[in-house]
Amino acid sequence: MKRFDLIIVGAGPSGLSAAIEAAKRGLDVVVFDENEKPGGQLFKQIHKFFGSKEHRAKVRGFVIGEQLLKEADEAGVKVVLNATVIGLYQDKEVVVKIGEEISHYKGDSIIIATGAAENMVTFPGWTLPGVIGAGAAQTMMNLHGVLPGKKVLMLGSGNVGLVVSFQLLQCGCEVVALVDAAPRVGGYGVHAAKVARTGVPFFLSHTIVKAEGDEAVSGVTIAEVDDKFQFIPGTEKHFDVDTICLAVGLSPMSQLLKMAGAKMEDNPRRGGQVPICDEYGRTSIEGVFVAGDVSGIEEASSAMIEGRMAGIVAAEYLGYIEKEELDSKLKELDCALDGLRQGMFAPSNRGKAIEKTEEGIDISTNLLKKGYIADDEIERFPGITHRKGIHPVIECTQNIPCNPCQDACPKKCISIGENITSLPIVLQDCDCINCGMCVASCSGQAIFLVDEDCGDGTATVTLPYEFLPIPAEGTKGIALGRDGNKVCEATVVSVKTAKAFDKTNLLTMRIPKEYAMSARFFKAEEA
Amino acid sequence: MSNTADVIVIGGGIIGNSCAYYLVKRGLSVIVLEGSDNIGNGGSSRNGGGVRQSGRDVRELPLVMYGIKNLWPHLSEELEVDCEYHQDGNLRLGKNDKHKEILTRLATNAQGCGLDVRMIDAAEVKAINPYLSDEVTCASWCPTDGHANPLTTTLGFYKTARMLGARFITGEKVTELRMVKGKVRKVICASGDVYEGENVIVAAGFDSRAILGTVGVDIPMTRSLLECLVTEAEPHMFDQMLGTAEADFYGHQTKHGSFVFGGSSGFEGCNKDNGTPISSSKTAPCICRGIMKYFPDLADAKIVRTWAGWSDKCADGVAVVGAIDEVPGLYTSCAMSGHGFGIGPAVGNQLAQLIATGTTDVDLSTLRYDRFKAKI
Amino acid sequence: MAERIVEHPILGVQEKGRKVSFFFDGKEYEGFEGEPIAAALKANDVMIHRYTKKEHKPRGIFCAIGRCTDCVMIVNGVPNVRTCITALEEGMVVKTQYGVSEKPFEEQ
Amino acid sequence: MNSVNDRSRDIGPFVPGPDDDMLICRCEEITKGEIRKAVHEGMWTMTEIRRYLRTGMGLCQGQTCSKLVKGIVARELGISPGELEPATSRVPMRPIEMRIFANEAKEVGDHE
Repeated sequence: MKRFDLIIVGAGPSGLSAAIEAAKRGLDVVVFDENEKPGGQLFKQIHKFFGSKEHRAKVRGFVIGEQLLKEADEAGVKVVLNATVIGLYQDKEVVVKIGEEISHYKGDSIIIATGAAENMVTFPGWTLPGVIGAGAAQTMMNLHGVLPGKKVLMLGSGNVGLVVSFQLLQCGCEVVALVDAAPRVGGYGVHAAKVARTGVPFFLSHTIVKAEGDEAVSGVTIAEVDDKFQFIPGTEKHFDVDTICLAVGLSPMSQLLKMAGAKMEDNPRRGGQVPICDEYGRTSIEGVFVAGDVSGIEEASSAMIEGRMAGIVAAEYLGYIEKEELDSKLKELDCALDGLRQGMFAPSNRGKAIEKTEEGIDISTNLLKKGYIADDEIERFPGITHRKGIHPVIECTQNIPCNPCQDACPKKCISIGENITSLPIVLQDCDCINCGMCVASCSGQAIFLVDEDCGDGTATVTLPYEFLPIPAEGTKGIALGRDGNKVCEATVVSVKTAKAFDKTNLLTMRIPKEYAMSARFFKAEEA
Repeated sequence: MSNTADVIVIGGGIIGNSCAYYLVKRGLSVIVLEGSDNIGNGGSSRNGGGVRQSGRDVRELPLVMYGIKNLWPHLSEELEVDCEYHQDGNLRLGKNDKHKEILTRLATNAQGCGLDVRMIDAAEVKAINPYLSDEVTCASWCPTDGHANPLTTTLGFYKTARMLGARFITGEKVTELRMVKGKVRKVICASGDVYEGENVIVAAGFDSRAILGTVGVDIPMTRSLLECLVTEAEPHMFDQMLGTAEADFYGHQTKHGSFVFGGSSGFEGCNKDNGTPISSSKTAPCICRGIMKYFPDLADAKIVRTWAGWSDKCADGVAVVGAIDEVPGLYTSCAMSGHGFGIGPAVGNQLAQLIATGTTDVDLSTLRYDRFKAKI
Repeated sequence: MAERIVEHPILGVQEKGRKVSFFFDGKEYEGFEGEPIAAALKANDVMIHRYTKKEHKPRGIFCAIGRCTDCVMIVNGVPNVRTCITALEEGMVVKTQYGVSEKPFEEQ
Repeated sequence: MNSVNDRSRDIGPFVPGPDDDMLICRCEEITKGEIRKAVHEGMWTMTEIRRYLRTGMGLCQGQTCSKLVKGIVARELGISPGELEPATSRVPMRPIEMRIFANEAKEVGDHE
């Protein structure tokens, strides 16, 4: 039977990262993935990642996927696609369906990196065609180039629901509402804000009463729920939609491990049924490791670090490296992982209602309840400054581990400081040259360049714009506030694109100066 | 709640559950102790679902015939669970002269017991089941055989017995029997719990050997890990139960539409598991190849699940059922040798009758525990 | 009419395979070779892939990655084909699945 | 897990609920009411529910509904879902045609 030093199941962010680290240390590594394309969910993730440089921050998910594949290839990793692992048998035997046959392989070590599957919720009509998982929407639009629907209601305000809503908007779909039974937005405020300012209404403490339609979805009714998640009569709201998207969390896809006899536990903090393992992915079966979402739901950024850890642990297990190298490398990766696991959304804060930022500032309640920061809340955050001339306005109001803005400014106007989760501030002696790098590099699309008073009664606001068509200079339209409502008329001054912006166009609009601190989005039609 | 009952049943499989059901129906109090977390966790949920008489050893034939005549036909109604019992015959298939010889011998023996079973040729096989390949040259045909759903049947006995007052405790692994004043009395568990009964039935599959050993009774048996696979639901094709002369392939199409097939890779006796019965990497492909030889049309059918289950095999291939004379109050039904499901209801029914009345409708003497004699 | 995304603000113009024709319930449609059958159907506004066995209810795409098996159809005569992960080929014959059959329930 | 579980413990009577007709297992079309009722008929483990009702035994093998079923069973038993052992995972992880499962690669090795 063909033997490999390391067999990895799943060519997503963690699997590929593990493969790279192991292969670099001399292991003969094969990665099996059931999909036609490698990269797992990375290729559906078209937004820029958060974090710092070592986490590949401000790089778009699919680009990270391409980078990982290239690195894997250079390291000599075999990635076998359309290869469905149908079973993990005793004695570390993997049976794989490849094409029209099955093959048996032995792994001296095995890393399971199968990721996660979407959770589902039930409501009358949830089986109708047109009710789809958020992952399905992503797959259809970002991999297959087909619109999942025209008018979509999104259920779920976690990062998946927010990110996919934005992706739907980018494809030209109408998102009629973003709904969540929880009383607070679950995902990053910046993700919510960029959806809300396009005009998508958020309905927190609401859920779906029923999907309507005979043969396919034609509408949906939602209603408010009380603190016991019971519907409050009389609060029903109806929307005509053709698609209902469900983004209600993920569960680890750990069946292969259970099959193999690994000790499992049901751990709600990790998202469900997971193998019992140590912090580096060692399971109860000698030589079988796990990495990524299969051992606990987190972000792709942490999955990549977990993957690297597992790859190195496997290398040491098989004697390719010494214990000293293992320990020093793991120490380094521990730091990187700790960096990601801080801030308001850290795994340790899951389920806690954080009211204040680390700086002691009250968190915007509107952001949590409606998806946007109210005009009377914005001024208290340190990224908001007023001065003469063009300057950055940073609407980053929650502590998340992310710092590309700090490095983006060639004039060093922006500072985050020691702690990566601190809210960015604009330094007092800022000498902004209007280059726009901060706007383009903010993964949360939360930085604006504002000239509050151009001297002629107008102001200009430069905002990140990732939509098509790109409006021409002089296009008249309306400026929307953070809440997505019209605040005033606006004219496009310019739309800058540059390779360094990586597809985040910088749209500058001219507006009456009294709206300089409230206008945050431009809409061409309905002028 | 009291840990004492008229009868303590050890083992929550088809045998234990049917014993419990027929015992409570007769008004006896029953406690069933199941070592695993699930009712019906052993061979009861891991078999091909055959309810057949043909191909059986003549020693167990009367008991299974009794069940098929008196119990199976109205079991679904009685248990208020769809046991999916089909009595559409059993084809035991042969491909060569050797097979024909085996089948003919089995058929002749069974005819001696009054069973309607006969040898048929390839043409008649095809007439009964047109999907079979030309490799099949002969078969034995028993029209009163059939198949049922082992899962719902086992759980149906459990459900109804429980409803009638039988007490079931899962996760209660029995380690020892103890005699009190010359009779079996105490049942001691790994948890430390102790149960007491006037009578004890040991129906715990292979584990029965160790349990019976604690009162000095030994049943010569081994165990082997048998494997099955299930397809996706397919359009309806046929209703017969199928087997082969060498017993290396068996199965049927279920009411749901899926096919359940079991088969042999030749390694059953030495397969190992990892704590739960787990299929080996060799067997399913082998079963698939076997099936396609018999049913070329099923090549595109998709396998959705495979499973494995331990089977307790008696040294002489026939179950041990009945009272153990040296240990008053002790009864067993074990070493079922892969035949436990179809015969299960009859075993429960007759053991209940034996305990309640001291008599049985079927003579169980051929299945006695003390029948084993050395070769020479 | 569901649309194909011609140009995406981030992904640009996505490359597609060769245009091929296929049959859905007897009618000829166009799609791109190699894309999932489900994507081609969706682009042609087909929402219903099958009707369930017990309740005869319509089902369509749900997970789009081959797990949920809701999108199965009869493809080239084979039932239960997961159309979201099966590549479209020239001339493919795709049919609505009723239970596990291509025959509508009233004909079964 | 193998913890002693007395199946005669009183879990209260079966009370019909307004959403009992909600479909839970999409493949086998099993409703919430059927699952709840089965619990009251003694099916207290995920494995027993599965064997009794066929939830999670369809084409997707429980990938969609198992978490939902678990929640319903736990609630009915008055325990936390974490206390319920999921049903065993079995080969194959995805449906596989018999002719392919039967076709073991002769030359086991590279697939480049």
